[in-house]
Amino acid sequence: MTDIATMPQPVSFGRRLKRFMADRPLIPLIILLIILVVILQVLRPGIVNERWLANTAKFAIPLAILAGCQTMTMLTGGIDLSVGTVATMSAFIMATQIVNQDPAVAFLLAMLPAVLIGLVNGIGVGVFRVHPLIMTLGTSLIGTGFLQVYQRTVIASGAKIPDFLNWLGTGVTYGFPNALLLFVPVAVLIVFMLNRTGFGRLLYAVGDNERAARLSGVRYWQVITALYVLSSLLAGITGLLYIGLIKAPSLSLAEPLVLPSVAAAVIGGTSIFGGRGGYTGTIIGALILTVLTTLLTILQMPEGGRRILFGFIVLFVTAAYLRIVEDR
Amino acid sequence: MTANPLLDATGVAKNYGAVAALRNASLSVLPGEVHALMGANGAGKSTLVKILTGAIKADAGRILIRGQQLDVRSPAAARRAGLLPVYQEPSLIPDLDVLSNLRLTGTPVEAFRAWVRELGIPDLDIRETARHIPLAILRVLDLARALAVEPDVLLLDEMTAALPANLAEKVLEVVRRQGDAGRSVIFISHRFVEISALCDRATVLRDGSTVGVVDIEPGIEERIVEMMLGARIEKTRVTARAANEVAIAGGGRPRLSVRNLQLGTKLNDVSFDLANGEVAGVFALEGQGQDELFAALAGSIRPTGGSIDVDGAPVKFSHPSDAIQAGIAYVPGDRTEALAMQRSVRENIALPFSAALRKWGPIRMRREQVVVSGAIGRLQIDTRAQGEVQRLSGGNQQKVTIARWIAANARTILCFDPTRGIDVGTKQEIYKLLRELAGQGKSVLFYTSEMEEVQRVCDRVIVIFGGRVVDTFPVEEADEPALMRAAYGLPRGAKADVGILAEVKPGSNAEAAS
Amino acid sequence: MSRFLRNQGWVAGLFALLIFLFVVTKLIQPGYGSGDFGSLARAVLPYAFAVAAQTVVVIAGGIDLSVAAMMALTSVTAASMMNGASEEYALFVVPFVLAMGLALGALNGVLIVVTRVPDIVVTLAMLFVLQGAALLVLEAPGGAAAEWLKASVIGTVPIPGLPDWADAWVPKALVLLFVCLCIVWIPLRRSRLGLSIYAIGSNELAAFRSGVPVARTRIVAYALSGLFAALGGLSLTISTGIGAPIPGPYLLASVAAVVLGGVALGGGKGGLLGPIIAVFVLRLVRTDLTLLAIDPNVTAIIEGLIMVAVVMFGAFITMRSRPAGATP
Amino acid sequence: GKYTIGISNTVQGNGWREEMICAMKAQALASGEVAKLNIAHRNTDAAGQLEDIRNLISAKVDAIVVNPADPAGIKAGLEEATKAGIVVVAVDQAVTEPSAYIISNNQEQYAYLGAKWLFQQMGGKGEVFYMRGAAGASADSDRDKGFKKALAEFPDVKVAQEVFTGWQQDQAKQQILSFLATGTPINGIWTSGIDNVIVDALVEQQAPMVPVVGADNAGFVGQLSSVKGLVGAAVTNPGSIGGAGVTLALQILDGKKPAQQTVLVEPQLWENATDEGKAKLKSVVDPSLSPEWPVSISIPDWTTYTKDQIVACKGPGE
Ligand SMILES: Nc1ncnc2c1ncn2[C@@H]1O[C@H](COP(=O)(O)OP(=O)(O)OP(=O)(O)O)[C@@H](O)[C@H]1O
Ligand SMILES: Nc1ncnc2c1ncn2[C@@H]1O[C@H](COP(=O)(O)OP(=O)(O)OP(=O)(O)O)[C@@H](O)[C@H]1O
Ligand SMILES: [Mg+2]
Ligand SMILES: [Mg+2]
Repeated sequence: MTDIATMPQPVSFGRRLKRFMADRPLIPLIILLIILVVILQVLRPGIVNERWLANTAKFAIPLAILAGCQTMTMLTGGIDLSVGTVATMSAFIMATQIVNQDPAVAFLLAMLPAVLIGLVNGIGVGVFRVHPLIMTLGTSLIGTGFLQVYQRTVIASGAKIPDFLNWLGTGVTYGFPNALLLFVPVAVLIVFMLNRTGFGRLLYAVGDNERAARLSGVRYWQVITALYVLSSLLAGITGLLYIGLIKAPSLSLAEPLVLPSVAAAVIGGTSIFGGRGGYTGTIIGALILTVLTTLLTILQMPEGGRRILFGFIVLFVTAAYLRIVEDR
Repeated sequence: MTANPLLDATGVAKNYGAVAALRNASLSVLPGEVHALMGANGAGKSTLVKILTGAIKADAGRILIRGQQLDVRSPAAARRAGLLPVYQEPSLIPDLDVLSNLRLTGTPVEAFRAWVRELGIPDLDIRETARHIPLAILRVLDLARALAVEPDVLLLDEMTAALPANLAEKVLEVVRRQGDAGRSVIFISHRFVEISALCDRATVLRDGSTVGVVDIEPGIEERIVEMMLGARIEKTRVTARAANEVAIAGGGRPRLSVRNLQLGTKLNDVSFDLANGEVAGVFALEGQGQDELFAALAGSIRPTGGSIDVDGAPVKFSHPSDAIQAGIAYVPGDRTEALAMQRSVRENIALPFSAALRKWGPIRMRREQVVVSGAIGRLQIDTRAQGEVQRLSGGNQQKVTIARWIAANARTILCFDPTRGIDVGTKQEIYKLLRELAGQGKSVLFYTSEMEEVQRVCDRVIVIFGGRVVDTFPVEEADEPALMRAAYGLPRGAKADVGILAEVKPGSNAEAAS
Repeated sequence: MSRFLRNQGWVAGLFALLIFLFVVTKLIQPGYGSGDFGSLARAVLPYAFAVAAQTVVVIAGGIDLSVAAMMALTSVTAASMMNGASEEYALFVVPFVLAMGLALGALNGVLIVVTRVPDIVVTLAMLFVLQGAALLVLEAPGGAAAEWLKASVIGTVPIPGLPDWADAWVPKALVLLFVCLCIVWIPLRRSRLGLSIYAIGSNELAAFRSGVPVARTRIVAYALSGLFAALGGLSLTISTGIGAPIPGPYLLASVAAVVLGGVALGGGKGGLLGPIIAVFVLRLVRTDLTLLAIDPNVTAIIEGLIMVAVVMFGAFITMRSRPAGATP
Repeated sequence: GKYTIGISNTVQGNGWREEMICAMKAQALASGEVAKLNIAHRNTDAAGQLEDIRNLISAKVDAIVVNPADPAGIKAGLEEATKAGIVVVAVDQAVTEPSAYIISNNQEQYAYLGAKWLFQQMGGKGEVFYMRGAAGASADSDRDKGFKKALAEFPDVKVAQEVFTGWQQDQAKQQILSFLATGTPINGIWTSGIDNVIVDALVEQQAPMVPVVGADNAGFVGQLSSVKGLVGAAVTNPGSIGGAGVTLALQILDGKKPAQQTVLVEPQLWENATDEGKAKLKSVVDPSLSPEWPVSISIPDWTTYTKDQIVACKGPGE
């Protein structure tokens, strides 16, 4: 009559595999990436060559850095929608100021709005507790407005892409894009920061349980302000890299990267609710998105169909990944 | 018994990961009966209520309602079956007003109003948003809402814990009448006074299993306590006092000196000292201001008056980090408040190391490893699942919250009910640890809702009632009747037994509703 | 009275701001009259429906990034169905398109409940899917709208017993807006279902324990959002007479107006009135900026500043009004 | 100045549109007849443009110059403007409202001209990479008509791949690079005005140069005269059409109505395959302009401002 409480049963292979994957969330992600590349190669035999790899890397890198901004902010339960505007601003300012200024001065001028916007975001979110979505959206609008006004004042001076950025953005050395020279240190730095520094720890802690962090002596506003400034700085640097890659300063240069950067972070396993995720996953997420874009470009189907496919693949990948990783 | 049980649950089990909340619980309630469900903290009472009312799913067990096996899968289904709970946490929707909350659950408004008046709240504004209503009133509203639909079985989980005496009195009256009117009530409380005044029978749970069902009659308390605590009592008394001998007498300046601390209406004129090498207990019934006292000492909220001195120097805390800077660490009772659940044991323990701005740089991993594993070893944390704290058992989670401050070498630890929902063995370890800390000259302020913990761990006990320090005992004098009396605000030395409802009349010292 | 101010204070303040703006408008342009008010009402229409769509899900504790794409899809569907069709056929088109919005919204909800992917990701993926579908329906802007539909937002509604000058201030578009919103919102607000939507946004656990079917309620909230978005799409087709497959600027505008309208992004709080007034405020600000002939590039700055400032002000007020002694 | 002119534009941050706005401002200033410009210039859709137009009507402007988000979508607003006694001039694209005057670049012809030249360069056969604008935009579908018309005249020319660049530089560049990586041989590239990044990509990848058709953007025009081995053509699509729109509006206000409602500015094609063409390109190349700006900063007979004026981008009263 009385049922007995469930006893631990021998763990099945499926569960063990799941556990294994759950402990190493990168593996299923890499598998998904490889599947996409294989599909691409099947659809267009020969496309996956050295040159394609270099190009994919070139485009994935700016996306991956911006997605790094999203990863860091999402770890704290936030989001940074101003990265597109910040990147565009620093790119545009760099390209216009370099004409008459010393490169170092131009660089500083280009990074100035990034710092300012980051600071305003950080104070708004960290001190006034404005929802990050609204805060960064607002500053992004304001930034765009200022950029338009600025553009008006410099239109006569013309624009120029500094050779160095050009080399960095598009150059390839021994088959490796030069952008890796920027990206590898940045990526290592972000990964190191998230895993091996006090600040990184705090990002996770604040996002996981703000009260717990507080009780441990963490001052929320300090962490958040530093975070959004850092995020903006990275976005600014991405802007410089991107202008070197695209070589056409425009007022909406990096805007198209914003939503994909959020998507890359989410696909890479970072939780939008904070406290969970990491940068290596995000990098793979950015690669997945870049390959997916190529795949959809190559597909001979109406644009509408491509977008539908894109949406469903993003949803499917995220759902599959959650299923695999989440141990419920 | 001749009548058929209205509700009959057998073999109920529920596991949360590694934690067995219920192992083999059974409960049988007769029509028209007020049935007490008793058990120590973490025995599984709330879990059983949640299972009976469909709020969570049992892993095993059989539940018969009026002799029929019903599948109560959701609170809505439980309502239809005539089972209405008042959970331990208020369950009114915070952003809706009372009226909308009634409509949400399909509760008749007039009946509700009548019950609210009956329960001693004559002037309730039914348009008030739940968020703005004080906790005590919310609990009563929860009850009135349940009563208004005239349930067959009413399940009250620590209904009176957060109530001031006058409201509690009304609630008890009403509950007693429910039984007379032929309705069954399952009544959970840690207060024997209420049980003996109210209940017909009691089911006792221990560590997730039903260990006995008894009729309530004079003198039954001892037996219930025995059943609740099992073999624990004898063992522990010995070890506790033995450990105590190591304590260093706190010479010189007190470590912490609190004077006339004031916090709104919650704390009045609280003054006491905490010496080096001392474990001072704080004992109080629920909601007497102990939460606020600890929060103020931890820098979580700012007191509205009074002073706090640390090592003789006055301090003002505006953030927990200030308190930590002064060497005061706070271990909250609710571990979900203290832990980053998705992070590892190591990160949780090392969290305070990174908090200050100047510690944001690279972490010296090897040094951290040594310190963290030292703390883990010291508390014997079972780290088989250390990747994420949420996979640890509750007791081990609790240990992590303490280990953090052991690792950080805090000089003063404020422990708020650290053994809440913790198993016997772990409790022992925590007692031992606290004594050891005192032995090293550290000081501990230790709130507990369990009387025997006071005797096992503390050198001295401070009793709080209605936001005031009503008494301070050396531990030798802190036997249960004395503590209980003080906790109810009765003067020391009063001869009458505690445990009779009549003692707790309003006008003794009980405060009116806030 | 004090409770009214506490609960409705934000909305009342917003309304005062709106009145103030009307006064300012009248000062800038003394000729501002009933006809201009009618224009305002028509401009408000699509935004109001978009913000209604967003409000429902935000109250339920979610967010819907697919609002604008849903509007585009329903708009092109309506426009292409009515293209070359008889006037009466529109009588079928309208309910069809509304049902389509309802179904697609419900699909959003089902995907969120079933996949357990965070709503922000699901609706982001659906944004692409719906956009793609819109492009499949109409590759370029086109289609048509029935004349009687177009007429339904032009002109004023004669109200018996009111003098003509007063009638002139009752534009059809405004009446249509309020009728559509009220038909759905008022019964909803008063029903168990409406309360359930607030409940799951306010405290999901408490809602569940109060017997609210959480998953079903979430799906219904998204379905309603879809319905409102479809109304928005229809209003686009009606006012322009065509359908355009590229989504307009309604997503960000809707999120901004929701927050401005006093609906907490966490869910459970606020109503529809606040966001609708916020839409009027935002549209009227745009009117004033045009009337003042302000440099168009500065207008972006002003709009961003207003958004950030109002939300910061709101956050500041909540911080101040937090009961003394409570843990922040 | 005696007139107030309202301007409505729905794409912001794009070089071509920015030049159009500057041309409007410069022309208003140069004409001396305009007291004030009321500019509604933001990213929005047809419904948003209706709102802007109605706001301009509320502002009681004398004329509205509009670059329509959609030819049919703003009909109601334009009709109301005319009824209010306001002169309406649409630039860049046609509108369906019969009372409006139109001065426009002929988008269908634009595509036809470039595509035809390209297919001739390809010897009437081979594969073309067709890089369109934004899916769902009306200018894009007009150009598609012109392209398809040319394609029909060259039955041996095949479209190897059709993509939408969204008129975005980064997207276009990624697409061309992806495509080049497939190794699919192509004989020509037609772009909807996102051109200089395409040439960049070919150079960067050291891919075989194929004929490229683009617009008269400063960057691309510069490339046509400087990039070695590049054969290509720039089809004019002057942003200065905005200035022409202002001129037309002023003429109408002054009572000089044009003979027809619609004035089409026919595109020209500047190529570098012939010496003649090269000379023409030499004369128009202008490295001082932002690469996104079309080099045809003025339209003879229609604009009277100087280069300095349009570059200064100042309207009356600024
Ligand atoms: N969601 C949960 N996850 C993990 N463990 C849980 C959860 N809920 C309860 N437990 C554990 O189950 C056990 C029984 O908890 P329960 O709340 O039923 O105790 P209780 O008898 O009501 O105690 P108290 O008197 O303190 O209210 C405790 O050890 C608790 O830690
Ligand atoms: N990053 C860390 N990793 C490992 N152990 C740490 C770390 N930081 C501090 N500790 C340990 O925590 C204890 C107390 O740390 P505390 O913050 O007082 O360090 P401190 O350098 O002395 O700082 P302060 O200068 O503020 O006193 C010491 O035992 C120390 O070894
Ligand atoms: Mg308890
Ligand atoms: Mg309990």
